[in-house]
Amino acid sequence: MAISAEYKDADGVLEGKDLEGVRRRLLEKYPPKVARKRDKQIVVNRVGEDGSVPVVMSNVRTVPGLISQRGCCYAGCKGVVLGPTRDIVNITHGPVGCGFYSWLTRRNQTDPDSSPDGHNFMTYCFTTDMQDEEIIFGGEKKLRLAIQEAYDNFKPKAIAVFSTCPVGLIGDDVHAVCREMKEKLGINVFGFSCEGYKGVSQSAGHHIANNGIFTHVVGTDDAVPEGDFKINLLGEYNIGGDAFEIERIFEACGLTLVATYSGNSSIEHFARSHTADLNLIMCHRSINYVAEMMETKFGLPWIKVNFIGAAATAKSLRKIAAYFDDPALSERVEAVIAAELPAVEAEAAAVRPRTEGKRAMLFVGGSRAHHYQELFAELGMKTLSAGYEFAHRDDYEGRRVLPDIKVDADSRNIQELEVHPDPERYRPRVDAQRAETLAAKGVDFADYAGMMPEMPAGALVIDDISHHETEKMIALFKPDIFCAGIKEKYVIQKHGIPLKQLHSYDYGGPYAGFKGAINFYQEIDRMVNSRVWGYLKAPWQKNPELAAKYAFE
Amino acid sequence: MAISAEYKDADGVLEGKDLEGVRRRLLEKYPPKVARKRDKQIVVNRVGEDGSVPVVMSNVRTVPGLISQRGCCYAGCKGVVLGPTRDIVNITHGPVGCGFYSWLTRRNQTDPDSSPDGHNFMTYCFTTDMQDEEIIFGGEKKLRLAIQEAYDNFKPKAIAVFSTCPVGLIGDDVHAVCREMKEKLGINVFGFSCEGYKGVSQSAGHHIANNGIFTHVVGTDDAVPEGDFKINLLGEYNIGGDAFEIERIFEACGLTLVATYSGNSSIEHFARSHTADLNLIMCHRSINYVAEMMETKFGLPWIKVNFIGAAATAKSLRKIAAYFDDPALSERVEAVIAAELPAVEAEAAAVRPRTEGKRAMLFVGGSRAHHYQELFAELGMKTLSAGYEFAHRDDYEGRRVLPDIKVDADSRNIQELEVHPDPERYRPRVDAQRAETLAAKGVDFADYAGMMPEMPAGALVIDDISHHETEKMIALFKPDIFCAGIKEKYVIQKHGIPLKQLHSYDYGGPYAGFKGAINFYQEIDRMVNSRVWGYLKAPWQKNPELAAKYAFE
Amino acid sequence: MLLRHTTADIKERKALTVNPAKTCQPIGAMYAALGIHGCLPHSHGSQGCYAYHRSTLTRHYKEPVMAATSAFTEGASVFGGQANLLQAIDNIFTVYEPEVIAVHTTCLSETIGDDIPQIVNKAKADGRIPEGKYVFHANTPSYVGSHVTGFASMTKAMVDYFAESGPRSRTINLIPGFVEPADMTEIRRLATEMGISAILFPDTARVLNGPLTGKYRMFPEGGVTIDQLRQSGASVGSIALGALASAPAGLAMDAKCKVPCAVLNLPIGLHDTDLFVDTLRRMAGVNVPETIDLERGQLVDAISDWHPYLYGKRVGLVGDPDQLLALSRFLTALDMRPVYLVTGSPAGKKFEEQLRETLADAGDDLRIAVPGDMFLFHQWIKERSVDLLMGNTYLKYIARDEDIPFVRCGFPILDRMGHSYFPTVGYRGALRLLEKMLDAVLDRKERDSSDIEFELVL
Amino acid sequence: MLLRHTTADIKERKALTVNPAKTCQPIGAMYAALGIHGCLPHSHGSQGCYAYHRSTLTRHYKEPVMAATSAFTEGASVFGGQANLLQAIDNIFTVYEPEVIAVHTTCLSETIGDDIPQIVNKAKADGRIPEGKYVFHANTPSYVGSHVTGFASMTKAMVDYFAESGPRSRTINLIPGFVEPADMTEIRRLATEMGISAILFPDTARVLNGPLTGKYRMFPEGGVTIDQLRQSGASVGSIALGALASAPAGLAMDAKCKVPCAVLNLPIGLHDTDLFVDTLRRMAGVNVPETIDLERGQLVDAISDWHPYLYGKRVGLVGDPDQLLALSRFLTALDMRPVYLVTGSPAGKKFEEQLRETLADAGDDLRIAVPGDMFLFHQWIKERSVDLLMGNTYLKYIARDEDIPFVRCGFPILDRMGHSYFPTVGYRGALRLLEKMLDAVLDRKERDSSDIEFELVL
Repeated sequence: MAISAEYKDADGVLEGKDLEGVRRRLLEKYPPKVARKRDKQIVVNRVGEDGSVPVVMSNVRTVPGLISQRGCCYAGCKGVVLGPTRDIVNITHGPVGCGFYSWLTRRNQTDPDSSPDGHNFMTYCFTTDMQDEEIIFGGEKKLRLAIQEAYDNFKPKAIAVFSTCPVGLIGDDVHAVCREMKEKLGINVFGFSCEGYKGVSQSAGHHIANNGIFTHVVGTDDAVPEGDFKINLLGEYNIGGDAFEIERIFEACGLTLVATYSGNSSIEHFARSHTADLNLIMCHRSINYVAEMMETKFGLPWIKVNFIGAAATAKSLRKIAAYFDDPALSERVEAVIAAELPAVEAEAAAVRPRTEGKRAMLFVGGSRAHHYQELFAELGMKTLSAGYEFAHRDDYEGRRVLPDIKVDADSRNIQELEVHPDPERYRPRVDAQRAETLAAKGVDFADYAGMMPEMPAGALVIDDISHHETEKMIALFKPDIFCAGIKEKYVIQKHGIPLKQLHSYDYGGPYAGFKGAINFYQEIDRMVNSRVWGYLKAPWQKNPELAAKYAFE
Repeated sequence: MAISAEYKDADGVLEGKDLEGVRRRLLEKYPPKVARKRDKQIVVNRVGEDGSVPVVMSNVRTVPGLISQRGCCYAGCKGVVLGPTRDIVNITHGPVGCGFYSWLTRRNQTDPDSSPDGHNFMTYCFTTDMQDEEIIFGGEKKLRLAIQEAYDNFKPKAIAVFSTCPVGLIGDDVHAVCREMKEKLGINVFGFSCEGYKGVSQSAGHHIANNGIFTHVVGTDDAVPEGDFKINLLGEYNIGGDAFEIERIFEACGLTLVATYSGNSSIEHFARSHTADLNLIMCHRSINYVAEMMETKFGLPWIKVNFIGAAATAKSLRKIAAYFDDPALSERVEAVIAAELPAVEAEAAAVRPRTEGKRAMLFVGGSRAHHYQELFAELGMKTLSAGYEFAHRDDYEGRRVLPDIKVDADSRNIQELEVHPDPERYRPRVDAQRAETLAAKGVDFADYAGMMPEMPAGALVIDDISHHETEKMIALFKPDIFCAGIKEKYVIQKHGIPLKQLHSYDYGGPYAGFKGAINFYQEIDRMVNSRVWGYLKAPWQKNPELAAKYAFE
Repeated sequence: MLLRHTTADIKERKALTVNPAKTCQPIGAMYAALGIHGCLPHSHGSQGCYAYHRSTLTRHYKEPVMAATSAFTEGASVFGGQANLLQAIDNIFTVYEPEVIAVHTTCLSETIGDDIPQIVNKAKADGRIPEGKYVFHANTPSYVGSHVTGFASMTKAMVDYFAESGPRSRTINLIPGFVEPADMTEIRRLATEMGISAILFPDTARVLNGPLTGKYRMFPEGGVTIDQLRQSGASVGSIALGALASAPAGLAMDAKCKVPCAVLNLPIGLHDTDLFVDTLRRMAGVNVPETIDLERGQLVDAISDWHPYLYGKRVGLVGDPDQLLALSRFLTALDMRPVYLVTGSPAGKKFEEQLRETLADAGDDLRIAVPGDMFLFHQWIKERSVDLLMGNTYLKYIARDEDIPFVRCGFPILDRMGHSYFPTVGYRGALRLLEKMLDAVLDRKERDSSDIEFELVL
Repeated sequence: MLLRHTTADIKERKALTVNPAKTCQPIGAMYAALGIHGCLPHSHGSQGCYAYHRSTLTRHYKEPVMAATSAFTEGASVFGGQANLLQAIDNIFTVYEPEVIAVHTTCLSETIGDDIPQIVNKAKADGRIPEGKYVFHANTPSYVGSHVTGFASMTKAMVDYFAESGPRSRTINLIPGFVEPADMTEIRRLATEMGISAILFPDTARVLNGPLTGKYRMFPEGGVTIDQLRQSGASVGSIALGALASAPAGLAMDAKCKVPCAVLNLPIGLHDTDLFVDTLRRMAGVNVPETIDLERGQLVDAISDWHPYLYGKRVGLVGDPDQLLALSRFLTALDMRPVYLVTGSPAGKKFEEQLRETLADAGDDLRIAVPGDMFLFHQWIKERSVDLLMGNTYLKYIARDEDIPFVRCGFPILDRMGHSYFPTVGYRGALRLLEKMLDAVLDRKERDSSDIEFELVL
């Protein structure tokens, strides 16, 4: 196969630079206290023979004033996890801004006509637009009325409420209001206490979202969908149509997708998702909580998959086939891979001469900074440095370090649900013996190896990178491409270096699956080879001397 | 009826001004020779008790350097008369410009799907794009090949060739080439020697076009269309859909339109137009030749009609009904008038308070300067001055002066075809006695009363108005609206006076018939009441003093 | 259909805002603060705020938008944000070295009741603010007003903190309002063309429409300097453009430094530009140069040329109050009919009266909601459509669903270029708006015309 | 279908031009002559010519276009037009009092062989030309070249008749080519911004984009004066923009007055504006000011921001040679692919080579016709369509039939506003072109996207 992850052959040193010197350059301007903290979040990768990697301090507070990429708890809860579900009326309870900013800005695509009722509220922004009188006298009354008005105007099957910063402070009992209105309206109404100040990043919001959806939705419908190989896809938000591409591949393979959390999703899918045979996790960070809880309550196992990159996609499909251990399925999966790969390989071969050896940096999210290294590798590009915006240590170092992670004060008050096996519906899909057999075949249940073991030694891992560190990294390495988000995009591009947004895909995509890989190759080719980066200097800046006046004769 | 032509009640004097003084102001700056000539083309209207009016010198050379509105012979032939026929490939033989300028610039609408073959070449410009080698060695060869290529590419049923200035000078025998190619291709191919320098205006081109179409097309198909009341409409070019509106009315009345010369026309209509019962002339100037020749050759009488203005439309319809003298037809015509007028009257009533008493000037064409006075009158507006761009004395003074018109050297060499009754197809539609009866009923065969008898005494009539005279008229009278063409439009508007284009209708229309009247009322309302004419001066121009600096405290 | 649940059936809503036509104060404050040279805006709240504001501003400007945050955690929310802000001030001056930090509050810090002046004073006392550098602030609770209020508050704070009385100079203060960087440049150009020396604040030109040179500058060339803000108290007069966005600063200047202030509409369109130029002229005691007469005359000429195509067109407008007022006046001057108008900002009765006065001739189907939301606006359209929509990018969902020509204007524009470089204020800006409206209307006319009616010349 | 007879079946044509991509010399000469202050263009031919030219120019500019004619009749065509021209000169100076009459010939007077200098001399001898006034001429046979040739010839005639050698001044001659009045203003502005005193000719700014003031001026404010033309012979150098439209005048200046001339592409797009500015800089020995660096940087910035949407787009272009060359260079710089190019002007082999060189990377489906016509161009499109069309208004028939996004540029534009006021030359002009192309491409993208793919942010 022509596509491989060549960066593993890298020399293990960041382009010959003194690695500690680089770290020093990133930290030297900080006040001592800040430098001490950041020191633990900036790590040179080493991979031990047992796959162990250095500790990366992560999921800790952002330093005030340092300018990080992070957003808030609300963004993780409403923006990331719940936002992509089309048929819930998501009401932001708070002043107008939070609802406004999270209105249609994440490119989660959805196909409402695939639901019988055709509901789609994703194009709408619902907010209680809290005014000062509610801050003073409380907002429950307004919330109650807002839920009623949402029901009267839209007749949804579910309404969710998201609290923003002041709500927690003024003490609105959102959950009580939701319970009351659920009773009154006879539809599912539930709330999320996802105030922006909770936790240290979006991550808190993911957890709260997971808890809420698990509590209020999962398992509320026991109808079992038809299909021999029933799976859920978790942590795939259908940015730019990624989920559609994955759905296409699943369908071709004969896999039945019960629910995606939460790209192209309907609340009804969640309700019966516990009836599936296997959970697949794409974005480990944002969704592993639901997977864990489903396993505990319903006996549904999960495996980590990755559909970013053609090789990764093929590998993930084979893992699924191995799990089901059905010759017909395996055959079909192999047939799909065989049918899809040639076009991908042809495109990679066409583009690679123009991308080979170029250098990337990735600072984004909780999984993309890892996954997209695959795609760059397929283009012959190496990743000099990477880091997550809101990940935890397990996302860097692998779930093996879970027992060692200390939960600090900021995360401690994010509720951990106590979940028990459902007396009626708990049904373990694999027994211990079979799990062992499967593990031997590479079906590593409930595991995520983390980003660092798959990165070369010497690569720099930076958690929650600051603007200052970003600037220094650019100055030190002048990478050929930088991956981050919209806030970073033009900062980087002012340097004459293209930035690929890996939240919004720069309004391109899909990049998942086989077709997505082709799209990505073409896009990276466009970006790193755009003529515009050669236009930065005017002729008179390149060549400022004045010719003799009569040079024109 | 609420609509009437009130200007006839005018006081007979141009707003109290000394009429000779006005004429003097127009002429005083001219060199004596020019002044003497223009003196005869600028006339104060007087209407004798017998309807006689003063002589207006017209259809004479434009003075070089004086800046007139006129175009050339080619424009009249190809641009005006032949251009609107959709299914002839009209090849301009000459350098590229003339074909280019007459390409789609006259807004003749056409409905190709009303012909079975759907041909429409009006969106195309065909030219031999003569180069210097053809000027030197002759262009016949290129023309011959061009006709062949036109045939090969487009397979039209007819090809017409139009000669521009140099063709006549270098002596290309266009007609011989056309005859030869007609023979060869087996389709109708015919030429027009309409070089730009012929005659003194577009008028020569109309005549040449009339001759050509009569010679090469009219009467070549004896199939008689079905219908009880068969008419041709002559001198209606379907600018902005005028002909469509008239067609609509005809159809409602039960009249069968055999051919329109030449709006929304097909060459096949011309070929059998001699089978109609009556010719109706809209634009007397451009088309009366064909009507005359058809009468002589086929016995088809003609009457002058006018569908500009609701009252005029009703009057013309009644004249047609009178001609056919059929009770059912008359009844239907009256029913149509009764059905259509209320909407027109309502619109006039709505608009009139905003247009009443406003003053217009019209300098355009060979019939519109007359016809549109009707519409202005229906708005309560008076026409201070009017004149034609390329008319002859009969258009001003009425056909009664035809015997007195002396043909000068410039017009003498525009061929007058010698036409005789067709031995087989001559069929007089009315005998002398019936003609007399009909005349008594107002069906005035072969007559046009001219513009001036219908204008108030004291109005100024100016033939072929110059830019200088236009300027003077504007300065002297500051009319509320001025009607002319695109070349004049912005000159007038720079004065802060709206100009209505009566060639292109400013891309509006239709203005003919009943619906057209409504359109026109609305358009004139818009124009004379547009807020923009009040914006000409800035506040600091109206009120230039500086306020004290502390007026803002 | 993108907004498939919207129907013409209007039910009264008192509590639920659907598809807001505004956003919150802090983003406006952040934008205004970026119009000071060497300034780092600072969001005193949880880090989601600044992330959202920076993202939205970046999507609109396609430029770096730098700001910092106090990054409240739950602890700070309970115990107050003083420690966070002090730490932030220290870190910012140490690491990023701005000339000035402009702190704005958020719903969170306002609900807690953090006392910013007190914290800043402490920072000063603690030596966290280097000599010659500044920290100033505006209170911008998200639950009051809108992004326009935030802009106005931060602009007023510039006066409150920095303007100093002094011997009258010949300078005029121009307070441009919540407009584009290109608009600020154009407002300045008009004054310069008249020979007037102006202090324009805030001034985001070259900050949010800067060049690509391969060299990133965290603090770009543009922006009003603190020195200029200080001197603004000695100016001959102030012109505050837009009652909502600029009047508070202009009136504060008057109150604080006795600099008289004229509050005008935004100079969008012929008449409001006339008023601006004429006010400038009278305030500065200068003549209007021919170059401006020419620009004006060209605009009037173009209006007269293209009048037939815009005449009588029914327009639906969503935007900020100052924009709505000026645009309504311009459209009315074009003989167009703005019939549905919505702003999300609670702009008050006086504003609504002015708007209704401006639109007195708009016809009997005039509907105005102050404040209203885009859902209501869309419902009006469902009832009876319009010929043209004007407003921010979110309107495109309505434009598509209802098949209505659409001109993007206002904030935010997230999906087209142009607003960063070409002004809509001034006579040139009015020409641009005219062109945009004509393109929209004529493209539609041509799309909808039959082959028979299709025209070469217009 | 508007052009229902056009098919992909291309048959060789040698004699028949269908849907020309050019028009005749005299209209170009008339346009150029309008760029002299106080000048009345005069068409020595039959009156149809000037009527057509005035009409076409008026439709494009929506402004008065004044000119006179010799109004040939059949007699004049046989016996020569001397009497007509003499009479015209007399009448024009008596009635309209221009400073100068610019006579251009037509196919008619050229075929006859009228000797204009001899006639003008006779007019002078007869005292028909008032003291201090001028009659000059250009030969512009319609059967040679195109409207561009006519423009070039009339511009060259300005040099031939008026330029005088003299002690070298510090002035630079700018010959802007067949561009819009707004472009001429922008070309001058760039020079002024650099502190360079320029004589720009012809200069139709304020002649063909004048104000509406209620006062009509037959000879508007704009235009190069005869005095300036006289002084142009003493300039430091000339920059002729466009080899077809401007080089003849520039080279004539060099030959006549030894003023060295640089012939450049039209300054459309980044690189050709760079070249223009750099040439100006070197010729005048000045530094490029930061204001121009900023404009340039903003353009580069916008290109980088919007690159994804234009990248790889296949474009069909119809236009004048100078425009085609500069536009091709600009589009290529944007990573777009101009694939079909037609000009009606017989611009010669060298031009075609330059064009092919510019488009060396355009891909293997490049088709160029010099000269060609729009029918052929349309046939190429029938065979394989493009993503974008650029050219004059006539292209809209193809755009509609083939459903292709369309950006109007070049001459004539008969159906939209904007070209009179907003330049397409210079960095600002390039931004405008960028915006126009993006609007066209993005509007189409959004029209064609499904509801699912429809995007808020781009």
